[in-house]
Amino acid sequence: MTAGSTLIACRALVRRDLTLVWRRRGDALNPILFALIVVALFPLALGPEPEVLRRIAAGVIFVALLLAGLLALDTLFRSDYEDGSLEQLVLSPHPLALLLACKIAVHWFTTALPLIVAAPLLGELLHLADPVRPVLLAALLLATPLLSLIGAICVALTVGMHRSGMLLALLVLPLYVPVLIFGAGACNAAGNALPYAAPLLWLGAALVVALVVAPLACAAALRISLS
Amino acid sequence: MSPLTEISRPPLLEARGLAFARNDEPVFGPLDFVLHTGEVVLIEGDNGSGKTTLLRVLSGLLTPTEGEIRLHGAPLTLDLLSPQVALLSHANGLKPELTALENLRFAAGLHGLRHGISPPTALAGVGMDGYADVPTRRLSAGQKKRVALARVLLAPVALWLLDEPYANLDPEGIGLVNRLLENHAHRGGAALITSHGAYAYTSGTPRSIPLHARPARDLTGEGRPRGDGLPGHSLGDDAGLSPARPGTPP
Amino acid sequence: MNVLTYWFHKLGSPPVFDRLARVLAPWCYGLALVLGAIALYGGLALAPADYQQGDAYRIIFIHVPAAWMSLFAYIFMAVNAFIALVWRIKLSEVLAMASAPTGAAFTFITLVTGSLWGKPMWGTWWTWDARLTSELVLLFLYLGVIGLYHAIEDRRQAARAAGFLALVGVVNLPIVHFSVNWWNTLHQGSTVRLLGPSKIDAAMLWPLLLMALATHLWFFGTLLARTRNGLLEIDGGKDWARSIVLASQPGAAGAATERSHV
Amino acid sequence: MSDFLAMGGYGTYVWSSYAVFFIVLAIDALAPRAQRRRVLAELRGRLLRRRSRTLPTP
Repeated sequence: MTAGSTLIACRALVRRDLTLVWRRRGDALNPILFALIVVALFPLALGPEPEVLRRIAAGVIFVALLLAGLLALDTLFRSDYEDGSLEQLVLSPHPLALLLACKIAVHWFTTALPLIVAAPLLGELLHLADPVRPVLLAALLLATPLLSLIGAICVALTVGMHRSGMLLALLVLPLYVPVLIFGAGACNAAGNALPYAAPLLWLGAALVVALVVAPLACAAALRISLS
Repeated sequence: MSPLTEISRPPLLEARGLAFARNDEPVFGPLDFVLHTGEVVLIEGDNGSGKTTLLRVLSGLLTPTEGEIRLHGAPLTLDLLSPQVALLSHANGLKPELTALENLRFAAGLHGLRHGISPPTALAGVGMDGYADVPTRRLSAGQKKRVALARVLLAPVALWLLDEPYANLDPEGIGLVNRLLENHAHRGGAALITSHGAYAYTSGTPRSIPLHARPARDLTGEGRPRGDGLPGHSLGDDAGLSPARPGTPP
Repeated sequence: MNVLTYWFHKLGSPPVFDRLARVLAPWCYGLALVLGAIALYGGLALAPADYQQGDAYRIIFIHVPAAWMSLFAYIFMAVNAFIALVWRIKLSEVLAMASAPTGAAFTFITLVTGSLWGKPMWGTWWTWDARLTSELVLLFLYLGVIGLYHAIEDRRQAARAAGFLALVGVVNLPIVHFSVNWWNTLHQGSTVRLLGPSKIDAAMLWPLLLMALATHLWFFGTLLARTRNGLLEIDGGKDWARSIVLASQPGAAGAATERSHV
Repeated sequence: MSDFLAMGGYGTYVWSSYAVFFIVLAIDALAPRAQRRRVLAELRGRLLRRRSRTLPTP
């Protein structure tokens, strides 16, 4: 198999996954609605004082997006596993890790990116301070791909199970802890007029490592759970 | 199937002492058989006798517990195998939201394309030319099977592993499967197919590997010759049908 | 080298390991009990009270060994999971999964004793101290591994999947610790150092180290027992396992009946 | 002796810590025994099932 045909395979996969999302575009809005509702619950629980909300805004948005992403994770391999196209993917002559990286990229593009676009709106609901807004966006842009990549490994491990929702959360959330700490931490530092570059750089470094390692790990995990 | 032809060229597929167990419960094997180019072999067996598992092992999705698989005489690895086999399993690998043609185009992109065939001609080849733009979810089970067969037809591979290719098909469809298999065999390909035995492949040289529910004595190890795990104990011999066995004097 | 690989293979064979474990496990338990008793006497009776914390510090003699064990068990699990995934050694799969419950137990003990120590010292049951938070994440990692292992039906596939998760976790663990430390300095929370910079007295040190040794031995005792069960489970059809099963009587505990069969 | 039990006023915390330590570890050591009984019972059943299937066939 030549590099050219691998490129063709990746392009075919990306096109197919995008088409599928487009055909089910009604579902694409669900993560945003979920995040919106979660964010709306906090003023209801804590009271509407802008000062209180401003202090927790970045953290709440981060957690809401993380949970929305977690719910969306399940769709990454679920339908492919059920209709047998996942085993066709494994049996294809191209590097599985590369194909999975394409799948994860499409998944991030169609689930996480809309959430990031909606983040300023969520920030407005919680009176997010102005200087924090760009930092929040930067942190989300670095953190959400990391969450998708780490999550994909765990989804690959649970793909054969019928009811994996709670278990998936148990596997994924401990691994999400550092990403949450650095992402929300950068926002909090910006809110307190402290330097926030370091956590963002850490996120960036972790993202570079994960981009290389996570698809390989995901492929290995998938081979285990399909056996 | 004379011994001479076996020596002159390495078989396309060769299994030696192949066995698979799950939770220490044997699913099939140990099995010995060879498959040459131009052959279509039927794997016969009752429900639960491990036909599907055998095909998944041969496709490289599962690692055998014991024994080895050789492809053109070389020991199998997934990298070596995947460009050379096409698998049709129970889940037919079609996306319900995509049209028949879109599904085939994706398969062609993923697995490559056999020389002289294209997704539309493959669709016509399985008698589905009018359905190119119909979402697969609106097709009947038999029609989906035909589209899945078209996917197998597209792949530039010699070895077809078809799990229940006759299921859900009408008599005409059964004839179609037999025709596809025959053409593939003439092209120099080979196929292993499973069936309950209701609609067997009739043309060419029909040969079968019986895969009965394992006799219980093999499970406990009693009555089995010493040195378990060594290849050589073929289920085919028990049933009186003799799939070719390498290394056995004629 | 040849001798080494020979022994490696010999020990890796389930029947040999089973026989060895049957002999070793009681020794592990026994030694652990004796050493633990001496350590307790040293820690509770001989060691003087701390000039700052009074007698409350005596929780250290179980809290710190348990914390060490929680990490040790995880590393042990991850190393075995790695061996199992790379070389597909059956014994390593079983060893990795057998160390998870004990590791989780030690993590749980660490959290509870830490909390019981924190109440009189900090005036609160829980504080988001960097170490306690990392330990909590560690407990979740353990529970994830155990949960995944029990959610998959095929034992060997389950061991491989859960072992893979353990490996992902071991990469994650230092990052968690690092991030939690960073987060803690950012918030300047109620961090009170349990162990001040003051040097620990020798009369306090030896019971601590002895207890650590005892917990290691106890860990290996339960590990051997669990590994024997695991090997029996995945090797149930093999001759050696069959003879053990046949020798056991319904209702009787395994240990009593096996002795008749050697 | 009561001084020893009081632990300088921290008795509740110290002794409950030690109780948790011993109870959890005891459970952890007893669990494999129960597990062994379960595994043996299951394997015995499996063996019996196979044997009853084997007997009719020569």
